[in-house]
Amino acid sequence: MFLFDNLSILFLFLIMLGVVPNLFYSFGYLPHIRRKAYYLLHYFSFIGSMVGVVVAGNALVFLFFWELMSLTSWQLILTEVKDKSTIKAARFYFFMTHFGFMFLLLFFLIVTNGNLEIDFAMMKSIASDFAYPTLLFFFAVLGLLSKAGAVPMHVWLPYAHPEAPSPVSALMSGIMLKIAIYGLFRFTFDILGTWPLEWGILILIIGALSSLIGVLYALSEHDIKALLANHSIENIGIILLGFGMGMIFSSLHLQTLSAFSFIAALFHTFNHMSFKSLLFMGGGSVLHETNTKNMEKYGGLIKSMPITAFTFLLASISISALPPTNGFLSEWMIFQSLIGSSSIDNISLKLAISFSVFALALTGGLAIACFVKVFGITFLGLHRSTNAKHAKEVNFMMKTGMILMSLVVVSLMLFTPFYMKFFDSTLNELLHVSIYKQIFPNIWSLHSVTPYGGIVSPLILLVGLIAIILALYAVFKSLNIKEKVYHTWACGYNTTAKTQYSATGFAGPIRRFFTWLYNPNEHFEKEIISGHKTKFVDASFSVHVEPLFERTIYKGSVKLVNKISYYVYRLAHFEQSRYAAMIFNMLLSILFSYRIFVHEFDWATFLLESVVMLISVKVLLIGEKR
Amino acid sequence: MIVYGLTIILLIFLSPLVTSFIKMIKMYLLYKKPIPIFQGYRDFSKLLSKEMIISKETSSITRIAPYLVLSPLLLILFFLPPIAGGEYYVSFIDAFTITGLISLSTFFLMILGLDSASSFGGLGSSREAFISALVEPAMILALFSVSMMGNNLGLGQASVNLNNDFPYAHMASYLFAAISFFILLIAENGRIPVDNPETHLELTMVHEAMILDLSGFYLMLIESAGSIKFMIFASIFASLFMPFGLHLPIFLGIIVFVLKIFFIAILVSLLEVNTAKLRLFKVPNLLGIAIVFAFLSLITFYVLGA
Amino acid sequence: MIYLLLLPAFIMLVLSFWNLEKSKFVLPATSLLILYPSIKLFFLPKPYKIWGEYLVADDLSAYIMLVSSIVAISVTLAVSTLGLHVKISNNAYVKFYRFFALFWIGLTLSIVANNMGIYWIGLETATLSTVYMIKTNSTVMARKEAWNYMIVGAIAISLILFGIILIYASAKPILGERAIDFSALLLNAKQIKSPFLFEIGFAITTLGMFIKMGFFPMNLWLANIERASFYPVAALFSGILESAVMIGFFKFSRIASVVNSAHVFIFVFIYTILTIFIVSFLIYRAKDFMRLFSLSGVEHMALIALFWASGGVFAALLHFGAHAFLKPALFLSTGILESRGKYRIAGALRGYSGIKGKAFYFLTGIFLLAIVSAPPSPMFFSELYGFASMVELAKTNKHLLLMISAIILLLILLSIIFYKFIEIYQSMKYEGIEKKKVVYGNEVLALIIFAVSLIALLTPWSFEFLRGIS
Amino acid sequence: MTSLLIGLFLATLIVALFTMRLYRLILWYSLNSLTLALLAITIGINIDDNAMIISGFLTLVLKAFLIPYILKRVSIRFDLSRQIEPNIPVHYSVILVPALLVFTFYLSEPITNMISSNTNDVAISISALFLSLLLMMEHRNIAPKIIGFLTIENSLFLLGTTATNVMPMLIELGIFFDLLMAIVIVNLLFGHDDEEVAE
Repeated sequence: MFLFDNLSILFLFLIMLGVVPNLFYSFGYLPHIRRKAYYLLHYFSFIGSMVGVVVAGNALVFLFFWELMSLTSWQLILTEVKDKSTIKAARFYFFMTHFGFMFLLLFFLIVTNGNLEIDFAMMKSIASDFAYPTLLFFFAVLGLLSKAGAVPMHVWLPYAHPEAPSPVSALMSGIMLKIAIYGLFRFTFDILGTWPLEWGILILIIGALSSLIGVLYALSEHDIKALLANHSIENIGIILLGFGMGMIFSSLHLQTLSAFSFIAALFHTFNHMSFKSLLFMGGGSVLHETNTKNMEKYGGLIKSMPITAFTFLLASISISALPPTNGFLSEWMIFQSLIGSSSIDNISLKLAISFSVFALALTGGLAIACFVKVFGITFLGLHRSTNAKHAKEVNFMMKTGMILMSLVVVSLMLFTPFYMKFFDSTLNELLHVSIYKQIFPNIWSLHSVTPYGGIVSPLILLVGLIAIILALYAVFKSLNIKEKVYHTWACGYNTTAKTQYSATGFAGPIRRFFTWLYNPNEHFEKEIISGHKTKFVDASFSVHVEPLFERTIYKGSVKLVNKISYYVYRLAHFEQSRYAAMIFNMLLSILFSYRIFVHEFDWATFLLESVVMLISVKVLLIGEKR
Repeated sequence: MIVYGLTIILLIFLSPLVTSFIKMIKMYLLYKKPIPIFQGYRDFSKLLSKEMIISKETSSITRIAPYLVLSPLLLILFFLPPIAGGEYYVSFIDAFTITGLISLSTFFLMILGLDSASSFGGLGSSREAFISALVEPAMILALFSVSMMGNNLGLGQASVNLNNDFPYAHMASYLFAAISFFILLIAENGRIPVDNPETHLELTMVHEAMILDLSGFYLMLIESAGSIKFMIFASIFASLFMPFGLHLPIFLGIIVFVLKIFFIAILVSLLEVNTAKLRLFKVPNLLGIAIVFAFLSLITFYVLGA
Repeated sequence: MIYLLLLPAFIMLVLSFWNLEKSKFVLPATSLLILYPSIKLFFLPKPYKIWGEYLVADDLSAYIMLVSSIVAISVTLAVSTLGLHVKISNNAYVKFYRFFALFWIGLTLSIVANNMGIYWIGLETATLSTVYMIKTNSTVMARKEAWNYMIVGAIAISLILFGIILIYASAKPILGERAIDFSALLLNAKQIKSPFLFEIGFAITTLGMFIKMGFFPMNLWLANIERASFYPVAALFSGILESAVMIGFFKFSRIASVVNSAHVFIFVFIYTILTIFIVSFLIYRAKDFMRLFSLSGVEHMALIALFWASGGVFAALLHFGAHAFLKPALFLSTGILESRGKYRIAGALRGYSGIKGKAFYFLTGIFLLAIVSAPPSPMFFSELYGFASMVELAKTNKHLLLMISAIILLLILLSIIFYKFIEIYQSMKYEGIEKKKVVYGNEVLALIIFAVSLIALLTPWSFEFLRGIS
Repeated sequence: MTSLLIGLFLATLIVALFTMRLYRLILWYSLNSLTLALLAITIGINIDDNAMIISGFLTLVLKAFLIPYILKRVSIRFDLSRQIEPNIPVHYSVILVPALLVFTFYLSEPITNMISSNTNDVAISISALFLSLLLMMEHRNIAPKIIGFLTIENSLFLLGTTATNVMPMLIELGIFFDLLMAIVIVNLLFGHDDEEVAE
């Protein structure tokens, strides 16, 4: 019924880390929610269902809690319905998650022989003698990754997460996506067991694509929560990179390397949970103080809400993988595992890996740009709107939530060895190989297990940085320099909110560089002073980017359904008052087909009779054109 | 160990000298009256003694960021490949860490630009974000491929290995890496053709625009950060792409190293004199070349093994 | 026992000929008596001979009997305030009950029948009586649809008879007169001399039944009828009449799969896939509640047939029970929502206040979610197990990938329906404007009865019971 | 004798397909039932089966006289339109009916092979079923549709008698009962409106 092995406990721990600060935050947020009982009910059952999925010991329980998780999160998105967009987003989300559920269902039905109460070990034996294991794998991937939000099933994230109340979006992005990762671990190891090389490559490619696509669309966003949601896609991609490498290595029987990569994936899972929750909380507090999600309306908030600002800064540094933060460490590990594959000789694999190295590197650069944009535009400079002007620091509980979560981030940075031990024990259970001794000979430095691998020592880096800063500061103090405070120099004009850069402007160069991907539709109108081309009193410029996949896959399928349904509808209405004729033909065709397929079959009679059938349909059913 | 400390101090003190040396050569080539080579030290001392004007619009970031711009770079100095043979050096720090530290300082520089609500700051950091977003992957790829040629992901160890047995087998990818890294050296340190450190014209400014509102001590921090950054790139280039001279006795080795640095400086200044500043949206072409070469070198080494 | 079963109906029949004022309250009261015999029957040892070889109750029929009677009483409960929602004459009331009694007699006969002929007779009686129940709503549309129902129902019924005759003919050489008993046939199905004749007979019977349940090609037929008639009648349709047809299908297919299970499966599989294909896209386009629900009723019927044919007896029965409770509940609540025909989907559920209103709001929402098999609705489990049995079948036969892809197609179609229902649910709850609406106690009570019985369906005990039937 | 009667049965049915007037149609129906009744009685006498004979007489009374009479009453009372235009034009149905006969014979051939006794009769009764379906669908008005339904019943009865030498007595009675009920319902369906007016 229920299962408490290391993997489950690990993810329970993850949920715990994520939920405890979120509780504080959520209770701070509560006064602004109208349907409190509704909210709390669904909030807690959401958490409960996530726990349930993680500890589920058989298919029935797993599927039940999985669907419950979707249900409650969907209801939570609908907590505060402000406008149509919320409803649309919720619907879309629920449809997508149901779509994924469908494939999970198929997966389980195949591996359980229809008896849904059997445990994973027995499933493994059934799965191993199933004829098409790759089919199983595809079902699992489709089912889980549509929840995890990996390309191409990622489209719902930027809609669903922004519409949910902020604590919930923190939970969804921070933890729910990781539940899918848990599923990936559970299915690959406990049910599928062994896998060919290609599966790993598939996961690797999906990861690389997701990371790139996620960060690119994040850059083009102005809605702060949608931007963060896009970053979740990116980070899921990074996790999948690690996971894919792990699968590849283990299918090549390089156990230590594969364990290293899996540990990297787990570590990044934890890191992403921590800083993405923190970011969503920060974004939520900002949104909650300014009542707008549009970044162009923010600015200068660091003065009015310092705590939010600095926790947000910490999270942004961590998510942009800058040393010595935890985000940096996990990405470092993933890089090491990618580079460490130099001993392999398989050309497709090599190409895939070098592509993902490139993707990961590019992702890092773009992520930095993106978070400079978010932090700078949101918190620095002058406020760009009255909403931002009247913003205050959020209440105590929310502050506590954010601080606790930032403590989690810091702990992941400082107590890496401890976490590593945990991951290692989990991997030891799954892969039967323990590499803790190799990666942490001493608690100071983190060694890569790749041949001639590098070493990084977060603590030394941190200590060094702090020491140097202190030294410099001491110099500064010792010089006791006079200070004068005056306006920023703006070439003689006076500095106003209007003179600052906007988020759109900031992303401008990059958007222009990737315009082949975005093909953005730009709106630019200005009131020119009569005659002049260049002189104008007022101008406004706005850019909207519609993601590629949405344009192609999703809109396309909707069109298709509409078309089919239109024809079916016509057919159905055509039937009016022709019932007798229809039944008549039905009867004929049944007699006919039984005679043909059951009694005796030869092509000549078949053709002849089908012609007769068609005639009868024409004459009796369709009749003459009027 | 002592020599290790000394080399770091040497690098720190050398860095202003090199920057002003470049400037000097440029002015000489442009038939101007060259500045004295110690101009850099003078500027710093002047800035130290000056009073600071803090902008009203800025926040506490302005007081924090300058330190965080400088300190990662100072930290990198400790991890650089050895200057001369037979002494202590940090062998294990790899390309990703170093790039990360550089990005850390860039991150805070960009934030600093956005902090003072001036349009220049935003402009500068936007452009910087654009450039560094393209620079970082190229740098990671190039350094990784070189360090893999050196049979060790730790840069220091890799440079030593390169010294001991030069990878003639992988000459092609080595060359690609060298080219791309040199382009990065120019781009990241805001030299012509990517950026023009002299002018303060908003068409050309990238680096200068971000620090327009700083003065005194903070400005000094940023400026020194700039010169130290150049130093870092130069020395990495020197020890990875000119891998010789570690077998010489220490002091000779150090002299050779310094000569390498100055040689790179001369190269840069010649390039600066002979090219014009690129338009911002032409910059990607240059960086694109860098990325392509870095990627090529990785592929050629990694897939083809050439 | 047989008298006990039919007594309440006869009482109603007799009472309904005195058109007295009280009848409005007496009739529902008498209709409540229905429940007692079916409970009694449910707990009697099985198989229980009610009337010689003609009427024999086994677990299956007892289960369906119980379900139907629960549905019946809660519908009649709701009917007593029908007049407050729609315009209906007292006379029509009485007539309604008169024909309801007839309907019930026919239904009981057909459910507990062990004799194909009696089954048919009961079915026809029920059908004809419902024809008139449609007519109680005195609108032009209802008139037209009543005629439609008369015609199509008659054809369908006669097809069933046709099939029965063929089956009888095929089995008569070996069984003689007893060839008409289900049980006897089931025992001796293997010996049938001419299986082809039997299969044709089965196919035609099934065709008749499917037509009666509104499968392809009768796509909008049932929907229009239920649209036209009063909502309790629609509830009776989807809740009980179809179940009477369904049990026939169960019994016949049980025999047929002894003769040749592969053919039965293929036939049902193609037919239901076709139906669900059409229906899902119709649902995607549907714009009013009644049509929506009756279409989804058709879909569920198809699913039940499919599950049954693919060997998932438990799943089919669970789904059957869930459907039999959910659909009438939804029809009732829909009727209440669109009281006096003024309704639009957007914001339909808004504006209910007070205990009763809140309860109604809550229950309807739950039912809507339950119908798209969101856990913990019984539908969730039934679909789970049903698809499990289908996959099982797929694994055993040689066209595995074909079957799997068919199942995927099915799932995609279902998820289209799911999408539509979610849209409806959300727009009912969150869109539109808030208007004061009213709901009466007995209606809420009826809904509560449905909810309770749904929960009862989920208990391990009932799971055990359903697993016991096979 | 039986084959003659069956021929008559089919003939009356086919003629009914081409009639344009309501009363004529009713007449043909009653004749059709009459032949059916005679057929049942004769077969009953041949294989001296009382059940068969009884049901034959019932048919005679009910279908040949009572029901047509009621139908005529109804049609007069609610003055149904006596002009019934088949919406399948005659020049079609002239081709259609024989084609249909042949095709149904052909289709039901394996079925009839499997029934020991009087095979052609079975084939004919199956095709009669189809023909009466045709009768139902070629008319748009209600009255012919009802008659079509009744003829279906007839042909089913025929099938029952020929294929299985009559269903069990109980079943036959039940079928008759349902038929009566159907007629009552039809009557009510027509006659609902004036009650509404009365209230």
